[in-house]
Amino acid sequence: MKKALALTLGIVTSIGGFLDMGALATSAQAGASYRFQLLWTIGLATLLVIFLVEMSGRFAAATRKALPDAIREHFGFTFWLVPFFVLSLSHLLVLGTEIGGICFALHLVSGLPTSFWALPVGVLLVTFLWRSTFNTIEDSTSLLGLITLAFVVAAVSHHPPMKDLLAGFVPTLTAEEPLKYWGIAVSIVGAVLSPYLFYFYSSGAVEDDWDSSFIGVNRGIAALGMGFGSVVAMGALVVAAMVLAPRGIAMDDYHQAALMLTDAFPFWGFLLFAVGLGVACLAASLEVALSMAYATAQTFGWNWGESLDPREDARFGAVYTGAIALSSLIILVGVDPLKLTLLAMATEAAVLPFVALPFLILMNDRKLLKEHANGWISNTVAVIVLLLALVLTVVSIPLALLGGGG
Amino acid sequence: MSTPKIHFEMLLGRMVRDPDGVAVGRIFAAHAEIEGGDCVLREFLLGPGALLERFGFPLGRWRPTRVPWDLLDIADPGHPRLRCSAAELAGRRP
Amino acid sequence: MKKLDLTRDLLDMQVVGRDGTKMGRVDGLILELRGDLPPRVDAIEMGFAVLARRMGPRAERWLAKLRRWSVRRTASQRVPWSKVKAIEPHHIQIDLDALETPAFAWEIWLRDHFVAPIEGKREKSG
Amino acid sequence: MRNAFSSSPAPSPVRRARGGLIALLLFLIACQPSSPEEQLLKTVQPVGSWLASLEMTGRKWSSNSVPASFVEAMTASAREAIGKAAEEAAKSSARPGLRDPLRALLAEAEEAGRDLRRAVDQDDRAGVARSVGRLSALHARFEALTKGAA
Repeated sequence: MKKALALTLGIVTSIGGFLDMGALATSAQAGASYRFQLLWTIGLATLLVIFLVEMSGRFAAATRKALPDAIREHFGFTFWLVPFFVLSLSHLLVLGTEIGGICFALHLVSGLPTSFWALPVGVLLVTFLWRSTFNTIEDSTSLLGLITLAFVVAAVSHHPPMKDLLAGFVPTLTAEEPLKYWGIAVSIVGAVLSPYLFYFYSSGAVEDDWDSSFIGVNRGIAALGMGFGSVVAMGALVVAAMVLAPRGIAMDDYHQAALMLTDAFPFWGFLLFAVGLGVACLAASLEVALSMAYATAQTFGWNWGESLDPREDARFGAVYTGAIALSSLIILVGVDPLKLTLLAMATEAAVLPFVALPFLILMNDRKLLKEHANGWISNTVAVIVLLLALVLTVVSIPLALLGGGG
Repeated sequence: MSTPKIHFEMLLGRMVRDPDGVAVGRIFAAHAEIEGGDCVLREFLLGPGALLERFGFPLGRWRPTRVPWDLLDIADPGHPRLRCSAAELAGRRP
Repeated sequence: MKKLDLTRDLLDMQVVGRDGTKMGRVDGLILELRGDLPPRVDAIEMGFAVLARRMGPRAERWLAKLRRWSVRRTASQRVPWSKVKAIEPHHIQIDLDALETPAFAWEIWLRDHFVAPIEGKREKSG
Repeated sequence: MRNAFSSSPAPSPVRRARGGLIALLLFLIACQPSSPEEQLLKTVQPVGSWLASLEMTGRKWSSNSVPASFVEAMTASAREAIGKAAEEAAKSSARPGLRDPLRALLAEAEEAGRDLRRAVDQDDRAGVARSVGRLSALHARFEALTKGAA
């Protein structure tokens, strides 16, 4: 039973990590500008992310250690210092975009400016994190997250042409405006392969105290959880392709995305979009804030754990509180959410190698993982991710600035 | 208790040179043994091989250079010196 | 006779106090040079000062400046080897109470000045 | 992009590579729109999407799918974007045959957006229907104009 419930960790990781502001925005942008042509990027990203999540879960279950913990321990402080620093910076940017997403959702329903909501949202997030245990966060967000299935329902109700749909899973190398095309492709992969996903998932597995008996379940959870996120992201892409593209609406601004669901659900569509976006971003903000606290506490060996009372791990609590405060500030000063999203995703893609390489090495440490160390399949995927990550690092920032921006 | 004390972590990554200044390799690991409650240092591991071993990576042809504790002068952690020549050390190894 | 890899099994490992609280990490190791006898681990060191030293002299000076604002009595703490009870693959057990060590000064400070005021006397449920 | 060209004494190969790549991309971008005409078309390109968005927003408001506050927000960001394009167009040195009709169209577009906003504020459904029609006509004209020139 406990093992069945463990699925919520997969779902919440997926909702927060997969369906964050970035993934939804880029999927919608892809659909609006290139109809189904970019579906393959979501497919590819999903495949990779499933493998990576499975690995981080397997690692946590086999060693009872979360990733940042093991990396510091294994590679020593001086090795870990730079990646840790860079990752924390990108975490702050990402947290900013997620908080921005919540604020934008509230702006849609309330009509009040986005920046107005920055402070209330920040306070709400902190109180939620303080008051709740890890399990309550898991259960509530994974339950709320089901709302995002509205994108899938809408996509189906539009009866997208199957032929084009399937063709979309084959990479198109000759698209008009190739710079924009690849810019979006890179952003999608970058948005999905977020480093914090693996920190959060592995730390979560430790919080739910998994042991090696979870390794089998972990596979299913990784596949189902990430699959869930992937399907919703594809749903968003398809809806954008069916609703925005034919009208010649490209996504230059989040407001245009807000119209997506109004064809499928004339009355509820607008609200559903706002709530779906809000929930996804809420889950993501919690996830990023927590994984930042996890990474910091584990790096310095402090007490950590969302299930502990803040009194028992005050420093842990202080980290996520500070992170949320800083990131809310970014929104408060009124940075354009879409630009912030693209920048954040670029930095995420840029830091991916810092995570991928130590990860790959750790997963092959037989002294540590014994029979649970990586097999050749996982290693092949990990190597692919690493190579991809290196490419992303080189191209993500310029492409995001020049192409992805549209 | 006038015995000198040094910071082990400051040794890591330092280049070991022999009396003639010939570079032998960087220190990346050290093996110790627990005897009678004490943790006693036995040997230092130098070179890329040592790093690979520390990361638990399949070693392949990269083997660490092993230096027994008594052949390495670490009184100045910044500049660890070999007590014998690099050649002798190479000769010692099986 | 148990073999140890100082970098793998000791340095940077999680340190766990008597009551099971995570106290910090093995940021440094003090070796005692005993002339004709092999060097011996004299103590494990924890604290930002030790980390700063590992980062290099500049970082060390920088931290020394920051220390002015620290609530900790000492920026580093030495735990004599005799206090190390067990070296496990997962953590290192030491025979000290976390709350009595400087390692926890910040934790306690934050608890009193930051958590307590906001939390009030709330009793946690679940 | 300063970070890429950061003047550290000895840039690592990776840094240099990234710097070079950005330089290349910038170069590509810089000389993509060669003639002033193409430059103009590129700057006004988003306007089509904005006209379409305004039209859709209007229709959706009429069918009670979106609140008035949303129309307000949408028209605001649309006007901003169209206004920016108009400024660029004014500066453009493209041939008058293309530039002047475009500028006229942009001016009309801004006005149409304002009308939509006003009509919604006054809850004037007939007015909204009118500006929706006008917006779709504008969109068609815009497409014809830009496609014809390209």
